[in-house]
Amino acid sequence: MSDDLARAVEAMLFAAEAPMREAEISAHLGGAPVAEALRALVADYASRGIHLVERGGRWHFETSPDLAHVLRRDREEPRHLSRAATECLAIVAYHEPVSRAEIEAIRGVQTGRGTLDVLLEAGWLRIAGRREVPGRPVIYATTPAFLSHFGLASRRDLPGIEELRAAGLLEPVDAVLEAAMARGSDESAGDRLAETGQSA
Amino acid sequence: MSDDLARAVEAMLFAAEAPMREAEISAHLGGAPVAEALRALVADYASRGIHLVERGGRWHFETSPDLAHVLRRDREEPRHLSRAATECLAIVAYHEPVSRAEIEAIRGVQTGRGTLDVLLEAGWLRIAGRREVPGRPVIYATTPAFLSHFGLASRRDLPGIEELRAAGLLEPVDAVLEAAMARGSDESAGDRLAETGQSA
Amino acid sequence: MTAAEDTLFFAGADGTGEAALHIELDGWEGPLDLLLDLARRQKVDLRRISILDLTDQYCAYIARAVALKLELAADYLVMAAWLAYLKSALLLPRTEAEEPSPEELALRLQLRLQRLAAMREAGARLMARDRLGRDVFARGAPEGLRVERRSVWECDLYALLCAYGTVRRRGEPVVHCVRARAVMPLDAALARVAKLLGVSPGWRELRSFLPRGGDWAEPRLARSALASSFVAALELARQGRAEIAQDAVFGPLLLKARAA
Repeated sequence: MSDDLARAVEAMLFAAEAPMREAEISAHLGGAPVAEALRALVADYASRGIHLVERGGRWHFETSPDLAHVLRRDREEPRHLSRAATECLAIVAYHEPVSRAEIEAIRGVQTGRGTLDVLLEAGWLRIAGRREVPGRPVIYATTPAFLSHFGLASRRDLPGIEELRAAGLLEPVDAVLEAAMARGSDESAGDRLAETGQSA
Repeated sequence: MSDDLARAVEAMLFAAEAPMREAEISAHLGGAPVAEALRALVADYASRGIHLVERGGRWHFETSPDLAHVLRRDREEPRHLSRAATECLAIVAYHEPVSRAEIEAIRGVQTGRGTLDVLLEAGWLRIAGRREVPGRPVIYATTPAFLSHFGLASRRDLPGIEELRAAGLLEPVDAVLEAAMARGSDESAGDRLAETGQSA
Repeated sequence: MTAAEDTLFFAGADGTGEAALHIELDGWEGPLDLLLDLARRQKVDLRRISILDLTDQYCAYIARAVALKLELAADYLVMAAWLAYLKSALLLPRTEAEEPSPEELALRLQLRLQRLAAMREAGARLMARDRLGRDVFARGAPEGLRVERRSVWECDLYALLCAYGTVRRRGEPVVHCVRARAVMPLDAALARVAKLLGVSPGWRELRSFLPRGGDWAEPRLARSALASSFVAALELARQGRAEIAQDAVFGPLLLKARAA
């Protein structure tokens, strides 16, 4: 392109901080008529990644609408699920469908709205309707994405209460800890007890 | 132009708020190699009112320099740099990294703290660490913003830097002096002294 | 340089000379700056400049400034003195082993002027370039690129089951069972020791007062009996009903009823 006027219009619209009226552009260029230059530029840019457009009588450059996606970049950030959210998820998985009030009753702690939102956003919970009781609370259930993330064929694969107990997951923390400690320091604990016996 | 990658690069650089490294551009486009697209765009825009330029490894669009007179109107002139600041900037740019003492040795005058501050604040200089000599003085270097402000692709483009280097004018006086004295009284030195003698 | 020249050789040409000189001195950033200006006036390559001429010009300039009673910064005067010394050294016959030689000093000054001139030139060329924001312009209103962060939540089945276990445990009513531990209460020990003391005339070891057999064989109970009996013995001694003796450290504690 060698048309100096069009080049000047092009540079001006590029550097402008706001869209410009044709008259403003012309005034900046000593009153030269710029309609022709604008038309030429629109044609020049028609197939590029940038378009020259007129909106409400003002001209500006903008990126081509079909490229909106390249101007936005998604970045995935792995984050650990909070303990509260993990507990809520577990409760829904074992008791679904449940309302928030029921989750709170089981957890024994208030559950922030944000906690359930995180699980909905993660795609692991869904809203499964409303419970037909006074207040019609929303009830939650797990999703197929939940099953596949945790490697479960169905909810029936979740270990039952007895299995959890057998795995030590239901024992009070103290008891589990003590057992672990005793196992961990067998011989030294034995020594210590023998000693105590003697000194008595 | 129908190359989708070039269109995407074009739109991205157009929309970006700051110059972008080739690697950043590529990352936004899912890691696609963009060197070819950048080259094509530079060529596309070479004769337009906007140019695609590389400054210190970062790419951005800017208006063509020959249109300065059209665009400069009613824009504020960027703050006028004092002579001291201009000299400091030149010394850092041509000698970087340098300490304040080294700047002062060349200028033959103390450099007020404010002079360097102005350049640091303008974003043209940065503190580039400390020189590992007694006193560990802070050393200064230029920034990518310096290169883009002065339209330099890299420090190699500093005006006359090759000639200055060839003439030994970027070396400390002591180093050059030693070499000159070692050569003894070659003809030029002889001439000079003869001249000096005459003029006395 | 013409403007500087005018002011330098003002010689009262336009009656404003004094003020001009004063302003001009403010304008020079130190002696080196002034020297460079004077050197430029020689209109020769800095490499061919005459140090002697330069010295004369500088000293003349400073002398004039002093005559006008302008305040001169000390470093201008120091430079003047140094240049006068340099000139004398260059003109006088060489003295032996003078370090550094006057030629070296002259060369050093010349090199410094070259470097300053080079940087001044470079600065001017830099400032004359097409500058962003003055001659060339970046996009006025960029849309900006957005990076949207999306959280990918991490949790595994084990963590899920542990969490459920925690919830269930929390839900269970907490029952604290405090098992009564078999001990010998102090009252019982007191009664027992007092009774046994009453029926035995001489010294007896504390341990012989302890009950034996049956439940008392259990170590923890035996220990409790020993501790309580010891405290009982101390109490009886305090009341003046018993005497306690121990012959050696950690030796057996002996107990005897005290004649009332």
